[in-house]
Amino acid sequence: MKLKKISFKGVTLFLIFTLIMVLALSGCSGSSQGSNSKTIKLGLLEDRSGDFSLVGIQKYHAAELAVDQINQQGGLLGKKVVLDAPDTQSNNSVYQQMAKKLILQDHVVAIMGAYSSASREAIRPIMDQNKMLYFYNNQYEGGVADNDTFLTGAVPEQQIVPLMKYMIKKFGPRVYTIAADYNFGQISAQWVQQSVKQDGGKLVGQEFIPLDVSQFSSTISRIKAAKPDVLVTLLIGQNQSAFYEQWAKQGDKSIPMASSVNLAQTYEQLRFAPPTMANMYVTTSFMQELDTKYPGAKTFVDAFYKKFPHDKYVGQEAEAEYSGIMLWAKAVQKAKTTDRDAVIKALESGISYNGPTGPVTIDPKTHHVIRNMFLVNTDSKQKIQIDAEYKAVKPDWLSTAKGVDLPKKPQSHQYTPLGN
Amino acid sequence: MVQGKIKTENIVAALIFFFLFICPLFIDSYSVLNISYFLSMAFLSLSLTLIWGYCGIFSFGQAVFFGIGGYFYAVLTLNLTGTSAITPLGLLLGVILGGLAAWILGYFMFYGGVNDVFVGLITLCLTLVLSTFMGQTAGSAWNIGQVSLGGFNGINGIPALELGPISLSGNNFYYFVLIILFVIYCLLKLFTHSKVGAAIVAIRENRERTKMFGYNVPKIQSLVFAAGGALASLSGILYATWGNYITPSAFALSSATIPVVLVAAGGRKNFTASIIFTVLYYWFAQGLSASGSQYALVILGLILILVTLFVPDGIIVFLFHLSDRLFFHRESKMKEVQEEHLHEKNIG
Amino acid sequence: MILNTEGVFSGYGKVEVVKDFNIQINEGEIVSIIGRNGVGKSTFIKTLMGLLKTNKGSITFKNQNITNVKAFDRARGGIGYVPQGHGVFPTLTVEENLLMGKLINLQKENLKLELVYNYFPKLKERRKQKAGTLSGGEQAALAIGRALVGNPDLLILDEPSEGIQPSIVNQISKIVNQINHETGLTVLFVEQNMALIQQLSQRCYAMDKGMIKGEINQEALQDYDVLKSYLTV
Amino acid sequence: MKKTSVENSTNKKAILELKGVGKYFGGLRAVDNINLSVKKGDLHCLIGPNGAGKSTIFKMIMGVYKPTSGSILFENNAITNKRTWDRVKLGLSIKMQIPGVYGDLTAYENMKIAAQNFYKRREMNNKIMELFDLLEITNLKSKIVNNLSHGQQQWLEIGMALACKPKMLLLDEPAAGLGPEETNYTSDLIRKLNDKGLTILFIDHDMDFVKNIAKSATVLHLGNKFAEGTVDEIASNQKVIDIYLGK
Amino acid sequence: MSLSSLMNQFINDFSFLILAAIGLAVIFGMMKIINLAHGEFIMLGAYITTLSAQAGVPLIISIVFGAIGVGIMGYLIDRLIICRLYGRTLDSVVVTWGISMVIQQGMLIIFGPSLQGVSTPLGSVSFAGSTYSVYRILLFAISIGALFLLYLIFMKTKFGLYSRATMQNQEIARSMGVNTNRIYSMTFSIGAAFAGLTGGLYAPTMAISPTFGTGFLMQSFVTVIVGGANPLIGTSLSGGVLGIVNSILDTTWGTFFGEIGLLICAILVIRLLPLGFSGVVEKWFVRKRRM
Repeated sequence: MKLKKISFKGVTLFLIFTLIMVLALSGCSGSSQGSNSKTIKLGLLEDRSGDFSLVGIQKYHAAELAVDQINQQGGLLGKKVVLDAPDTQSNNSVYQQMAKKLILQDHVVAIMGAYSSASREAIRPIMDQNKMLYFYNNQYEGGVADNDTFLTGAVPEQQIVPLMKYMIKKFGPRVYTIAADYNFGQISAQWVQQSVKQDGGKLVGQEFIPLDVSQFSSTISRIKAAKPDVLVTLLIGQNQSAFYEQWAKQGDKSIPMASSVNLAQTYEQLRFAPPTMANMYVTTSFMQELDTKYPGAKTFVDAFYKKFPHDKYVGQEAEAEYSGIMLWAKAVQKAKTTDRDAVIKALESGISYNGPTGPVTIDPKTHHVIRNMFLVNTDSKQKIQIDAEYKAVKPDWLSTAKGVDLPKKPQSHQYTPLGN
Repeated sequence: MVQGKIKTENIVAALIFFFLFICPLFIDSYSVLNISYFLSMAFLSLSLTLIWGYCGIFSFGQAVFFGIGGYFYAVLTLNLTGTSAITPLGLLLGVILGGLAAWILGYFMFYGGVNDVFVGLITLCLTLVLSTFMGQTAGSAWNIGQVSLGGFNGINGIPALELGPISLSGNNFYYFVLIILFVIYCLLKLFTHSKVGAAIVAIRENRERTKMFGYNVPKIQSLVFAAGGALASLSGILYATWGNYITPSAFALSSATIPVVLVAAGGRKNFTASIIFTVLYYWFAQGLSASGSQYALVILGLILILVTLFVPDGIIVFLFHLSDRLFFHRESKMKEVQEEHLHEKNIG
Repeated sequence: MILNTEGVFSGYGKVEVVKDFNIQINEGEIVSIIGRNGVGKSTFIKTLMGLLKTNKGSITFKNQNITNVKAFDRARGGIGYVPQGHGVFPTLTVEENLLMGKLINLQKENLKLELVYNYFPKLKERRKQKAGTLSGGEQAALAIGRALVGNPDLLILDEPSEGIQPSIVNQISKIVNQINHETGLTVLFVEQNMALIQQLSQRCYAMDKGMIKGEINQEALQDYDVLKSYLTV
Repeated sequence: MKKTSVENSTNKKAILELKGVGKYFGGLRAVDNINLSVKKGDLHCLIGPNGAGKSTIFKMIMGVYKPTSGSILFENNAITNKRTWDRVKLGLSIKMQIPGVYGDLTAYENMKIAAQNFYKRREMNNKIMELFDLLEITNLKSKIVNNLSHGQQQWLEIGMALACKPKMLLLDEPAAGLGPEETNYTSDLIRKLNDKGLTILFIDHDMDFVKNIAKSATVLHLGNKFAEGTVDEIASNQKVIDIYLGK
Repeated sequence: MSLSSLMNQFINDFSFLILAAIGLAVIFGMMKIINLAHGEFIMLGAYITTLSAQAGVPLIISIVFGAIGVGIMGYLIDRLIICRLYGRTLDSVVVTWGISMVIQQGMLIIFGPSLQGVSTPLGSVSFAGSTYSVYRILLFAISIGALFLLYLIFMKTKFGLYSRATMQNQEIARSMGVNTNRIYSMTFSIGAAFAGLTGGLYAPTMAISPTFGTGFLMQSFVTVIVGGANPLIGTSLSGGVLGIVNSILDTTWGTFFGEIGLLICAILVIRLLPLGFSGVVEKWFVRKRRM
């Protein structure tokens, strides 16, 4: 009887253990060969589970689409491009481990990806140490100047600066900012502050909210007491999204909201029932609603949904990921090699490609991109209206204000408007 | 004490350390780097094994000391870069600071009669306080010396350890971590056979009774908790130097829970088991993550559930006992324990 | 015969405390098991109640083998139990404690709340009070009342005299006797208090070291020295 | 309170004194205003039925509970506010009612836990072996304690209490659950220890056992001191017999 | 800051704390199981509510579905897994952690990273110069109603009586004829149902995603810790006190201090009153009755 019990347990354990072994081994061996003569291995780090999977999965799918299209057109240098894409699980520690793995074990030729600024900062030093070409394809708070890094998403001078100019001109000078209390929020708020000053407005309030706060009554009364003409919301994540519903009920919906992250990135206009997100103004490089007006956007969106019919949205970051890969591919073709130095040189030649919403061009000095920007707003039914279009907006703050010229002065640093 | 008699454990420990010492000869540099990461995390599990497994103090707060170590090392060494010998000093001071912080917290709790699950709850709250606090330090107001705490993005570019002229990266770092681990493992083994070692087991088994053998129980608990804090801090520093990076996610709820889960599932009263399980877990979790499979977390979760249900004393410890029985025909205590569990279940 | 145990062995883990226990109780009897502290009386009672596993042997109650029946089903089958130290639920009110007895003996018409209040008027006075605030004697009354509420076929008392004053012990023994007379309730109790043993039991098993050392009839029970020899070795 | 002959008959110094000690748990009065004095070298017993408050008094002496009122003196020093371990270091040692041994460890390891605080490493082993010999359980020293019999665990715990260099030993029901031979052995042991000059205060409710060994006794009933005197006086006190047997 | 905005914040905080904690409090208080999957139970409630509302079921019934659905699931989880862990508080931490991983990732696999939300019903009212969302006021009322429901379940029903008795002494309860294992399963299920209710109630106010529950976790644990073992007295008291602390700190110094204040409060309470508010109240109650 006793022996039976033990052996039953033994069998259970054996099964568990064999399971572990088999899975771990298959997990490891599946991706352990390096780039060989027939394929080019491209690393991709995106969050397909955890907090950031909402955007991470979009970006992962956009990358798959880009690689598919490149391979359909004969690949690069006569070779097929293969994505090597671990799941980073919205965990910065996993980002680091996987970045090292992609570089040291899988020998990828370049790495794309990362959503949050924290994830990017977790892996950027690893890229620098290992001289790995890295593309951060995401809208962000701006200021990164790094020889090995190319940033294809929109930056504050493309988003916040035109947005604030427009808002102050249209609605009035009094601006109130609420922002998530972490790097993206803090730095973006600095940009708002600076723009308000330049455009002759007045910052009547600024508040930073910890990421796990979801009750906003006191914030709302403070906003209402300050009587702003424009409310800038730079809120992030699950908990803070509760703000909009509370604002819609307790706040003053006649005050327009402005943001650089909502709508185009996390598609609140579809996820929230109207009129929660009504009367919001956003500057963006891309969103799927643009397909009604821009044929390039329509082609991209159609291709995306053809490949991933169950997906719910194609937003700004998916386009940035797609464009990042396309720009890299073009640079590889130009350099005729995947060698890092040659590809960087090709990229720094001011390489350009025709993206879903018009040309996307690398700015050699800053490694950011020159691209068309759009200012959109939501009506009471949360339908998107296009208010303004800005052609070929330059990401020139680093080069003009901070004197950054990466080909001439190599460095690796993140600048902030009020810091150094 | 009793654990010292398990033959399999000693043989396995010897084999594993032997293997770890020679493996850089035949595995690639990435794997070496990777294993050194796993080994760095093993200190965190050791710290919990010491305080929970041996002394019965259940803590959710080892991540706090992990983070304190990492942040302290980062701030100190980044402020004094270029100063020679600053990195080993930073390591040493960081470990001491972690121990001190734990001692203060321990003093606050144990002398006030806080015990058992309440220690877990206090340390859980502390973890949350620190992660909330560190998360909002992105502003330029939060500089210590020249180093910005950096909010959620954390601190980057933390210098690697340097021992005189030798920079500890790659294989050097690996051997450095391995040697420390080996030394600490041996010290812990010796410690559990020492006077204090006997006392902490006595405290775990029966706190009130142990007082009546003249032991100042809160004092011993505080000291053991401090030792656990120092170990966790060491783990944090090694982690920070491994990735040159530390963030508030080191304090997050998930980071706080992982050591508890690892130690419980591996065998909480056994240092060897917790090292082995920690390395296996990280290796396995990384493999799943690298495979990009969306079932990774589901599989991991199921394994934790199954292990806890079927082998409550920890899977590695169970395997030790099983093998002891098979190969050394040693009567195992395990059997009785398990039967008692069955017993309780059958009634009622 | 209402209760019959044949060669019952039980204990905690590996330690066997009760060894080869055979007792028979007829309907309407009041039987006691006496013995010093630590001879295994309570262990046996817990085994009877199903709170401990019977390692060997069988227990028959009302002609049904209940050896493997779970504790709560034994209670529902008609065994009322007064645990050692009375075991009232301290933060429940007196009335709530009494209501807890409702599940005992589901077959019979039950919830004799008024009856219990008649026997123990103090409980009625205090029925809204938390049981933890009662005195030891009141707690004992409550524990017995709780077992009686469900109208059990067999009442088992584990050291009812523990920690209460002699006057209350007397009162309890009177009431139990009275109920036995009025309703024919079968009672089994374990005890080391000589007064209660003498007042209450009609028959008695003496227990030592987990085994039955002898059976004492009602006349022999009145012999102080015989009893004493079993209680104070 | 009745003056007892014990207090008059000896002029030895009191080693332990309880002055007006009381303990309430919530509303429950466990011990009520007890005065108790134990002389050096005494072998004194606390008796009384279950629930009389004996164990509560022991726990207050050891510092597990803090008295609600009154003070406790050991060798004329107030120890009421001292922590348990400090009392042990002053020379108070206890064997608990439920054996407080460490079941997963061997008997020797158990003894080591108790002894190592009071003896240097080299002396310790000798002392432990000496105690094992004294208790006649040397053959059990490497057994896991959970596998020992109840009696063996009781003796081991007495040995552990002795390993704390006690000036005074408290024994909570040393003979509970023991067979006749084991009980005899235990009473011999207690007498032997007392003959060596150790002050012992113990709890039991087995009158014969008490008569067999104790020199004097205090009877507790429902938290109050009911009687005090030599064992013979107590044993012949009809009121004591009444409450004790529940009349 | 004006009194009315303080009031407004308090109403929100109180209902959020109570609703976040109530399910956890039932499971921890009655069963001594630390349920790390609590957030996922809330998330499941939100999913069930949202999906059925989208299928055309009226919101209020969808919320009830959420509660019932999660309650049933809680019962199954208890029967399959938790019932083997009664009395093993710390093992329950590991197991519920595993359960939370499985549920969260499972929902991501099945439903993807987001779900379209439903709109918040009802409008808003102005009172004393402040605008109140009617739904928020309703949440406040429901949180009090949930406490009252808890009171009814545990103080006025047979099940409640048996479960309180089981909590105090399961052995004696068993020997009184109570099927304690069943009581435990029911209790776990009720705790889960309350979590599901919370998820359903907050579903219209937040974005729906598999990490929906993580936002409730910290507040729920702090409330339960401060409250102590008695789910009813503890949760209502600590919800009140923490709500006041948080809303005052929040309106005077800002949200960050409100947040930190909660946690500091919890640490102090464990150190000074390890049994939480309910422990103190129960002691005081016993003493008062005695006098």
